[in-house]
Parts: sequence; C-alpha cells; structure tokens
Amino acid sequence: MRQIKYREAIDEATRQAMAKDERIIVLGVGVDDAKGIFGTTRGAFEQFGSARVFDTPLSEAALTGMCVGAGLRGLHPLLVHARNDFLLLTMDQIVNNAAKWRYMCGGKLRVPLTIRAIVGRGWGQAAQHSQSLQALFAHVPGLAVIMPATPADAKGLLMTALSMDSPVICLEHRWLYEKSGPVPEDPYYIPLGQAGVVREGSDVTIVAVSHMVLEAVQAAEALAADGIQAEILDVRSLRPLDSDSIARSVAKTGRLVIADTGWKSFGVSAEIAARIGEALFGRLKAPIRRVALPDVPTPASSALEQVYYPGPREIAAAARRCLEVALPEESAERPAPARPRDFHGPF
Amino acid sequence: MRQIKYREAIDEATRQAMAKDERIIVLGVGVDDAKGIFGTTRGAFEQFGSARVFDTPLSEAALTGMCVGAGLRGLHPLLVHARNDFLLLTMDQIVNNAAKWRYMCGGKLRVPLTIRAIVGRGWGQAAQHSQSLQALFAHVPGLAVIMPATPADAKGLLMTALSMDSPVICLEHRWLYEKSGPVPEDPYYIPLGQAGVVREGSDVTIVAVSHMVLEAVQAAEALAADGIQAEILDVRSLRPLDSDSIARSVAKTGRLVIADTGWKSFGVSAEIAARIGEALFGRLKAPIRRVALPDVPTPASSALEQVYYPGPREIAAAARRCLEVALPEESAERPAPARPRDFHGPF
Amino acid sequence: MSRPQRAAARGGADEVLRGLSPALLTDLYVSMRRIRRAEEMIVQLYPEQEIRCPTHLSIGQEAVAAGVCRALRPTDTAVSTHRCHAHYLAKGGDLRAMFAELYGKATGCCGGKGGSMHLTAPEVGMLGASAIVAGSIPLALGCALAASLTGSDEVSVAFFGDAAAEQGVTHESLGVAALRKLPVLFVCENNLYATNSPLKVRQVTPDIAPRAAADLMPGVIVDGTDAVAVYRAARTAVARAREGGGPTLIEAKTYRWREHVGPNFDIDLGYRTQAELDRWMAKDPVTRLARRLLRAGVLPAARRQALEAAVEAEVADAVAFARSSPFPEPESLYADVD
Amino acid sequence: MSRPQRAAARGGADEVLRGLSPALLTDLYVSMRRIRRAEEMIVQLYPEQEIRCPTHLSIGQEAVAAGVCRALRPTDTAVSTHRCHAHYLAKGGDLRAMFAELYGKATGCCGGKGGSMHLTAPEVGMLGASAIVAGSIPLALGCALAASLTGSDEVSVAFFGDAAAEQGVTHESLGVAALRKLPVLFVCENNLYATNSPLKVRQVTPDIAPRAAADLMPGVIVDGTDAVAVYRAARTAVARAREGGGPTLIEAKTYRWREHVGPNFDIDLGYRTQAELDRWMAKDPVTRLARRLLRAGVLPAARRQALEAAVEAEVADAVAFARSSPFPEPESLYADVD
Ligand SMILES: Cc1ncc(C[n+]2csc(CCOP(=O)(O)OP(=O)(O)O)c2C)c(N)n1
Ligand SMILES: Cc1ncc(C[n+]2csc(CCOP(=O)(O)OP(=O)(O)O)c2C)c(N)n1
Ligand SMILES: [Mg+2]
Ligand SMILES: [Mg+2]
Repeated sequence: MRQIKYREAIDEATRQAMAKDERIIVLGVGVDDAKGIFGTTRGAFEQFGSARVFDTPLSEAALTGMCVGAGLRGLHPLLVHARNDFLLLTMDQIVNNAAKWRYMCGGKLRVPLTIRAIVGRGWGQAAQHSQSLQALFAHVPGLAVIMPATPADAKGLLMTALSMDSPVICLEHRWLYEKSGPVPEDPYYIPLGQAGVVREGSDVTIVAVSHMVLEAVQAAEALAADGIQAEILDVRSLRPLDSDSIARSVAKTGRLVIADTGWKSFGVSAEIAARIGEALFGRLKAPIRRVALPDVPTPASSALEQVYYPGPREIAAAARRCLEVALPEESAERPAPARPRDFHGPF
Repeated sequence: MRQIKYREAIDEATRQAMAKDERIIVLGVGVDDAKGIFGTTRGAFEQFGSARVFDTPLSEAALTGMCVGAGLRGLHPLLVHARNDFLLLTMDQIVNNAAKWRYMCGGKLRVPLTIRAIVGRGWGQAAQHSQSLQALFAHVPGLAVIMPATPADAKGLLMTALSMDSPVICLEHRWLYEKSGPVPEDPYYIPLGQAGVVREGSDVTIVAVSHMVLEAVQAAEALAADGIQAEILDVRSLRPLDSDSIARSVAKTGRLVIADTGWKSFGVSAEIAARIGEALFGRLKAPIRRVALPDVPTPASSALEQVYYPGPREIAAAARRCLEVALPEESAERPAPARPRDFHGPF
Repeated sequence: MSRPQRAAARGGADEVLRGLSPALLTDLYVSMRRIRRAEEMIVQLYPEQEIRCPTHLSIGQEAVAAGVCRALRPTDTAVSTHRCHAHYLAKGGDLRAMFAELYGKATGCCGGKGGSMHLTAPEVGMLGASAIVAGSIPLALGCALAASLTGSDEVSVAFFGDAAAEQGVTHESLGVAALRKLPVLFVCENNLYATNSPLKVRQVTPDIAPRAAADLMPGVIVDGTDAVAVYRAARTAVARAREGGGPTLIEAKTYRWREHVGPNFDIDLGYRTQAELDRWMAKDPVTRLARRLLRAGVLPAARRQALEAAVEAEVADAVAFARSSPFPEPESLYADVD
Repeated sequence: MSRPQRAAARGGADEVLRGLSPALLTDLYVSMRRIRRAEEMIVQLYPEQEIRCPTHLSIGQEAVAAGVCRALRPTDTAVSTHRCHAHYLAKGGDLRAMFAELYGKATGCCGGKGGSMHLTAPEVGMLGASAIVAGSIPLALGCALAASLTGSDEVSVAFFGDAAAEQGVTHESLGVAALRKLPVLFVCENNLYATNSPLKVRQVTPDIAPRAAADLMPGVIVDGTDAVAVYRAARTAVARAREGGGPTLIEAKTYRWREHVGPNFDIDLGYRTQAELDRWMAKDPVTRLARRLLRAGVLPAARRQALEAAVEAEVADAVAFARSSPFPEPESLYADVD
C-alpha cells in the first residue's frame, strides 16, 4: 500500500472530510500559513479557499466558543492549535461549554467540534511548549480524546471525529509528523474506543499512548532479542477507552506495562492501571508498571531533556521487572546529550 | 475542645496567618461582601481592611497572573473563588505560570500563592457550578492540592498553605461549610502529604476525599452494624499524596474502597488505585473498588441529582463487594427526591 | 472608527412611539408583562422549595430582553447568562417548558438537566445560556459565522451583564466579531452590580460601551428601562448586521430590583440603598410602557386588562403543567452525553 | 478619560536629543549594540546546533527594549515573552548567563531549565518570560501591586507583541491596572506580524493603543525604531506611574528583520516582501542612533568604536563561557519543584 507521512495523512483526512461534508471548516492560528501547521492545513486552504479555511487572531478562548456556537448552528469546525499547551487558555470553553452544552439543554442541541492540538517535545521548547495534557481532557465527560500514533490511524480517526456530532480532542505528537506508514487512499473511518494491536506477544502487554507506541516497538524488539514476546496495544482513543481489549490482552499475558507521553501522577496511565487492576484481579502475574514523564515540568536543556523522557530502555526495563528478569548491566552514566537526528530547530 | 464550623475555621486560619505574616493578602470576587464567600473572608476584611483584603473585577485569569507576579515580589496572595468551576478560566495562569515559574527560572524565584475554591453540589446548580475538578490540578507538577474535610484540617492545612512559598490549590466542598468540629484556638500547621486516620478498622480500608469522608463515616457505621470494621483514611492532600499511609492501612485490611467527589474516569481515585495496586501486588484480598461520580455532567433536576451522587449506600456496597458479602435487599425504587435538609437555595 | 453615541430618547411620548405599529408596541408590553408575571410567580412559589435551583430574576430589567428580541426573527439566535429567564421568554420560549425546567421535570425545556441557568428553546432561536460570566458570548459569534457561511441573513445576539466586560473572552469576542464583520449584537445589561459588587469597584469608567466597543464597532448606550428605546437601538443594529455591516454593542442601563439570586429584596445587605432602588422602581419599565401606550391611545385599559388576564392564565397553566409533570427517569442521567 | 496621543518625533536631531545627557544617550546606543551583536552571534552559532532551543530574535526591534529599560531603575521589574533576549539584556541581565542558558548549561541564568524563552535575572528586576502569548502581562500587575502595598515606588513593565492585544487576559489586565491605578507600563512591540500572520488578518484597526488603552489609560504610539523617542515616552509613563498616576500603554511601531523563530531571513515564505523589509532595515535603530550621536557630537567615531570593541569582547567572552560551562547534573531535573 501507498506510504505517506503522518502529517500528510492528516492533511488528506481533512480534505477528504471537507469534500464530503461542506459543514466542515478549518480555523486556527496559522492554518493558512505557508507552513500551515506543519503541512497539515495548507492543503485544505488551497483546495477549499479562505471561506472554509482561515487564519485567526490569537484569541483562543473566543475562537473555541465561536466553534461551539458554529457547531450548534450546523457547522463542524476543526480548530487547530500548534501546541496543546494553548488549550489551557480555552479550558472554560472546552469543559464548561463544548463538553456540556448538549447535556445542559437535554439533548436538544449538539456540538460537532474537532480540536486538533500538537504535543511538542525536544529542542529546548521547555515547560510551556512540551506538555502532553491528555489527562486533563480525558477526565471530562462529554469530550472524546484521541491520540493517533500512525499515519493510518491519524487519517481514520480524524475522519471519524469529523463525522461525529460531538466534541473530539485530537492530540498529535510532533515527533510523529514525519513518520511514514501505509494509508489507504479512499476515505475510511476508524471507530473511537478501539485499541489497535501493534504487535502480538504472549509474555507481557505494553499499552502505549501516541509516540510511546513507537518507543514500545523498539522496546519490544530489544525484549524479543532476549526471548521475551511483548504484545503492544495502541490505545488510540483515551476517551472512550477500550479497556476490554486491554483486559483481553493482559488476561493472556498476565503482565502489563503502560507507557504514556504525559506525567505519571494522576495521568492516563493511572486510569488504565486502575481498570485493569480491578478487571483482572488475581489474574495478574506481576504488578502493573507505568512508564510516563516524571512529575516535573519540562526542562529546556538538552542534557535534562534526555533524562526527562523515558524511552524504549525504560519500557523494556519495566517489562523485564514484570517478568522478574534481571536488567542488563546498565552503564551508570547517561550518554552525553546527542544532537537529535530527525528533529531539531528552528521549527 | 472548642467546636467551630468549617467556614469559621477557614476564617480563623486566614486571620491568624495574616496577623503573623503581613505578606498575605486576600482577593477575589466578593471577598469583602457582606456574605464574604460564605463567611470565610469577611472577618479578614474587617480585621485587616481593604488594603489587604479586596474585591476584584471578574477577571479571574488576570487576577491569577497578578497573584503570581505579587508572589514573585514577596507577597503571598490568597485568591478566592466561589466555585472551582471558575478555575477553568485561569488554567493557563495556574498551569503555565504559577506551577512552572520557579522551575523555568531554575529556582531563582518562587511563587507563594494559595488559591481557595469551592466545590458546589445540589440545589440544581447544574453542570457548570457543581464540578469537583481536583484531578485536573493534581496532575500538574508544581502545584499542591489539598481538600480538607474537617474544620480542624481546614484550619491546619490552610495555615500551612499560607506559610509555604509555592502554589497550593485548596478545594473546599460547600456541604462542609456548616459542619462543626473541634478546632484548637492557637495557630497550628498540618503538613501537606499526610493522610488522616478518621476511623480504625481491620476489614476494609476506605480512602475518602473531602465530603466523601463524611459519607464514608456513615457507610462505616452501617457496615459496623453488620460486623464489618472499616478503616477510614482522609487523604486531605492529593498532591503530595500520602500513598504510604494508604498502603500501610491496606496492607492490614487487604481491601480498598476509594471514594472521591469527582468523576470516576481519569479521576484521583485512579491514581490511588494504581499506586496501591502496584505497591501491594499480591497482598490484596479483593479488587480495589472506586466510588465516584458517574462520567456525566451534573444534572439540574433534584430527581437526577439524587441518582448522580453516590453516598454512604454506594460506599458500603463497594465495601461489601470487597468482602464478598451479599448486599442487603435493595429496593428497586429510589426514594422520591427529598428536599435537602441542611442545604438549599437561595444561596 | 465610529465612536459610541448616546441613543437619547427624544421629546414627548408620541414622538417616541412614532412609526411603530400598535401591534409591535403591544407585543413589547405583553412580552414584558409575561416576564414580570412569570418571575413574580417564581417569587411566590420559591419558598415552597419545589423550585430547587438558583433563580436569578430579571424583574426590573424586562425592557432589554423584550426590546431586543422584538427586533429579531425566530430564526435569529440568542445566547444568554445565569439570568436568562427574560431572554428565553422574550425570544419566544415556551412558558410551560420553562416552569417545568425550574421544577426539574422531564417536560422542562432541557428535560430537567439544565435548570434555571440554562434555558434553551432552539425552535425559536434561544440556544441556551452559560452560567459562567461571559461564557456564552463567543457562541454568538459562531452562530453568526454559521449564518454568514451558509449565506443566510440571520443575526445572533449575546446577552450579558456588566461584569462580562471584565472577562477577557468578551474582548476577544468583540475583536473577532469586528474583524470578520459578523452579524452579532452584543447586548450588555448594565444593572450596575455584579452580585453585591457595584460597578465602580470593578471598572474604572461608568460606561461600558466606549471601552468595550472601542474602535471596533458602534457602541450605543440606551435607557434599559425603556423598551421602545431598546427596540429602536436593536432594530438599527440588526439592520446593520443583516446588511453585512458587522456587529454593534448595545449597553442598556438597567436595574435589578431583587437580590442577585433568589426571590427576595436585599437592601439589608447594605451594598445598595433603598433610595436607589426606589428611584429605579419609579422607572418600572412595565407600568411605564403601559401608561405611555394608554396615553397614546395604542393600548386602551380594557384591551390591556384582557391581555394581562391572558398572561395570568398562561402563567397559571405553566405552573400547573410543571407541577403535574413527571420527574425525569433515573436512566436519563446517562443520556445526552457519549 | 484621556485619549491615546501620538508622541510624534519633532524637528531636527539636536531638538530630539535636547536635554538628554551624553551618558544616557551612549547607554542607549551600547544597550542596542549589545543586543544586536549578541543576537547576530546567535545567528552565526545556531547552525552548529549547540544552541538547542527555539530562538526568537529581536534584531530590528532593539530600540524598544533599550529605550524602555533606560527609563527604569534596576529595582523596577519587567516581564517578557518568547522574544525576551532584548528585554533581558536591556534590563541588565548578564550576557554570560544568557548564552549559557541558550546552550542549556548549568551556569545559565535559569540553570538550563528555561532556555531562550524564559530568560530571568531577578537581581536586575528581569523576572522572566512566558512563552504563552500575553501570559506574563498580568504578572506585571502583581509586581506593581506588591510595590504599592509595600509602599515602594517601584514600577513594573510588561513587554508583549502585537498579538497579545488579541488575548483576553491582556484586556483584563489593562482593566485591573487602570482600576487600581497600578504603576505598570504596558509596552507593546507592534512589529506588524505574529509568526507569519500580518496584523490586518488579526485585528480590525492598525493601531493597538487606542483600542487597548480605550478609556482606561493613556495610550501612546511611538516610533519603535527610535530609541530616544521610546525612552522619552517611557520616562513620562514611568514618572506618572511612580507618582501614583497609574498605568500607561506604549505602542512601539517596530519590525522584526528575521524569521519569527530561528536565525534566518524568511522572505521566501511569501508573507511579507523584500521591499517592506528593506524599508525597515533602512531605519535600522542601531546605526541610526550611532549616526545621530555622531552628528550631534555626543559619540565620536573613536569612542563608539571602542565601545563596540568592548561589546564584541563581551559577547565573545559570553560564548566562550557558555561553551566551556558544564551541563546541569541529571539530578537537577528534580530540583526547583516540590
Ligand atoms: C467567571 C465567573 N465568575 C464568577 C461567577 C459568579 N457569579 C455569578 S453571577 C455573578 C455576577 C454577574 O454580574 P453581571 O455580569 O453584571 O450580571 P448580573 O448578575 O448583574 O445580571 C457572579 C460574580 C461566575 N458565574 N462566573
Ligand atoms: C496563546 C498562544 N497562542 C499561540 C502561540 C504560538 N506563537 C508563539 S509566538 C506567536 C506570535 C506572537 O506574535 P506577537 O505577539 O506579535 O509577538 P512577536 O513574535 O511578533 O514578537 C505565536 C502565534 C503562543 N505561544 N501562545
Ligand atoms: Mg450586573
Ligand atoms: Mg508581532
């Protein structure tokens, strides 16, 4: 099958959805820019013009509310943010309005609204441009939260979001944008609330979120070299959460590692652990292990970024702990901060 | 010991802290009002005057940022909100600034800041005035989150918050305001991150948050009538979270019920369950059960409010499930919505 | 670049009413009277504690809702605030469904889920309300955006209080609406207080229109106790919006007679004086219009009494309907959210 | 109630410089030159990929930071934005600590934790920066509040870009500052773009001061390529603030020469023209002041060259310092947060 990049898949989903459904409009800071949110919105601008794809003032809260109102009146806005950190400016509109309007009016009105926002990482973007805030949204009834990890899922999930009539937050990890994968050319729809099986295995289940799926694959390869077969599930959608599929996998392997791009405490990994701990009580062979960001803000220095982000090494270590396999001799020293290969500034 | 009400304890803590430390100022919408945030700020206004206690415009975001700046320059603002729902307007200032400024500047500056906000419930306040949003704050490194359940804890924890030099969010359940309890007259300080033992028991541990502590006590009484001894821990501080004390109790009882005032999914109950599930792997006698709000917005109708809020009955049922004790015959019908006794409108 | 202007009321009664049809003027009166009597019924019923939700009454402020909504079509849309009864009714919302909602009943306009602060009647363009101050304002932009993108000439209105001018999102919304020339009316009911805080402790100038409208759009100040003046200002703004002229901000000076929330008077709280209240009550928008229409021969006493009787019957019927309606089924708790 | 006024530059060079001491004028020049050369050094070093953080350069905008900060005392405070190098340096921040921060080193002004967008130097009143547009503005209010409550006459400054005028919190902050007469300067560097979006697609009027300042405070528009004009405007505003006269908004018209973030030129992106850039480069604030001071006999060529040489040495030293400094220890990740 044709291989395209993650960002191309988003662009394609947007354009195909817009071609099918003229209620869809795209707006946000910089969507019509030559760079077009890293290449994901410029195509729609060129194809559909400035009536349906338009740049906005830096008034994120008002724009979010405007999208809610437009949704009430039959449009389906796709609001795009270059960083999910900016969503914090719009929490009142998202949580108090977008998520609740339908409920508050007893179902008389609906809010078709898709919000895309990017999770930043690396190159010293520091504390306010590298958060991964899915836990804040996943907690709120009335919202759906998706985090596609592959180009195919990005297209299929985004198309589904754009076909729904309720609010969906789509968080996209910036490091996925240049990754390629097979993506069908025709429109297709991946239902929300279904985890994807990335790799089958019998010894331990690794449930991963967004970019951690890629790190989990590397971890699984390292584990496989030691004869440990990890099954990897990509949650894809956090709310609704497919705990059934996770439980099925863990029922098989008896062991669970959860790998999340957000902070550990009170993060999405906790909910997954709580659900599986309850569902599979007495059937787990080892404690559930969570691999997530340490509970500190993101540091700028590349030396600290390297310590901050867990990766394949930490995931594999957690899996090995589940299997009570001794860890391979670990060098006490961290490697010196390396220049990132496929991602660096300026951007 | 002298008994005073929860709201009086808050008032007293505020005034005693202000008398000791002139850096403390109190501000927020309506703090100098005759009603003074349900009687918690008017006393300070009368004692310290309008230079240190002042009403503000409805500009919650700017005021939060102003408090951060004032904190950087040596004041310790106490910012008060009549509902924690309004904090959603200030998430950028809380999460991106208050929580991170110290870290971003490498520790050169600190942000002494206490934010009080009330959790509403009942009397048809509906979806935007009855949220219990602790999970959103507990997830954020750089914040502390406390939820005192008793007058004594309200005073002791608030005094500690006001003596700290980092941001603390204090969430107070409105239904606690008129409850009385013993409170020492002199100033005292309860350290953050220590759960309180409300009741000792050997059969099951109930870890409760805020108003759920009171409901847990009622549940424990019902359970005791059936010979089941519940131990109740009041978490008091969600971040830092005293998982050690919880683990110690559960190590003893082997069973855990968590009762939270917020939504269940991705809520604070998940983090507690995840930590204890990991810490006490293989030592639990039953799955951890979570009693929390169903994953829907708050309805207005008293008939629905009654279904919405879990209480002693649900906590006791969860405990009984842990003990695999058959539930007492339950009447299929809910009682008709009763007029709330000690809390009703207008307010 | 137009500066805010006072839409000053002129000369005698005839002058003021000139060009307005008796039907329209009568509508204005009936609309206000319906709001007044519905809310006075709430005052009467509230102590029974069967209306179990916070109620923010608009008694004294009826002219704003009535005047603005009379300038709208049913297809035009409005969003409102915690104080939304008047807007719901003036926009044409069903009275039975309103009382049923206050009573928390399944037949309520929100199925019992919204309560007093979220009254909704999409069938007549009342799209609901946010109880977060200024929270609904940007929604009006979205309605307007949908209208302009779909080529309709619908107009949308955001009703809000004076305190909303202190919220950032209001200023963002004004900027976006002006930039995109959206067909929106920003209607500020300046009743001089937010809860118990007078305007002067919250804002540096007594008028909101000049600051909020700034260079963005016309900012009109109008006597909010005069339904006719409000109607005229709204009509001008609506016409402008429909023709693609963009948004207008209307600041209506008005006054809430009763406490911020609940049915009582609140002079005892000390934040305002009886004398001030008396001054405003002397300008009662409802009786004032009745007198004016009587004097002008537009609405003779007998006809007015008949209309008032109809309103009484309507209100009584709505209360009876609400009382006799069933509560929502428990399972409905889980409906209307995925 | 005062309306925004243009602080128009007058007549010839001598007139403009009148009353300003040679020391002050020289300071202005050196301050700008230091910013310029430090940032040109970043341009030069960036391709080495040892400065591993997003850098938003102020080349072309130096006059604003230099002019405003020269009107401040070290005890006065300032907060800034993603584009904070110039403010940090003009306020007196240490050049070594800045470069070390850009290099992510332990000796950086934020211990390597903040990077380019959060430069902080509390010892000279530079309290840091938020990379969220407008995010730091209300912090200036708090600094001012602390000053007024503790009886000090300190003034605080919020630097921000033109896009900040689109953020609600900016308007809230203006309202609160005016209401409480806080000693704050709101300094808007209107460089006509936010990232690649021109002002006109974001705001309905070309000037920010009239809309933002509205009825709240004086709104002054100043030539942001003229450090002396900026200094004069700031001096007036600072004096007013110190005397309890409350806040002022200064809008400085300026221009960013290079791309929004990063070291390159970006005419190829197509959002602005080479001709526009050329026009602004012809008004280069640094060389312009040098010429003017030369003509006025304030700063002869030899003296200027000596000062410039000192700046070169300072920058070179800072880079060497940064390069040779150690990275933070891994454990420091967990410090500075409870
Ligand atoms: C953002 C926010 N802050 C505080 C409140 C609490 N509150 C509810 S109504 C109100 C007063 C609003 O005043 P105004 O906007 O003038 O409307 P009015 O009640 O006078 O009609 C306040 C402070 C709220 N609902 N939302
Ligand atoms: C709230 C918010 N929205 C979007 C961004 C992304 N962003 C960073 S800088 C910038 C442009 C800001 O323009 P302006 O305020 O004019 O400052 P300038 O960069 O021109 O100095 C944008 C959109 C952000 N940092 N914060
Ligand atoms: Mg008001
Ligand atoms: Mg700019």
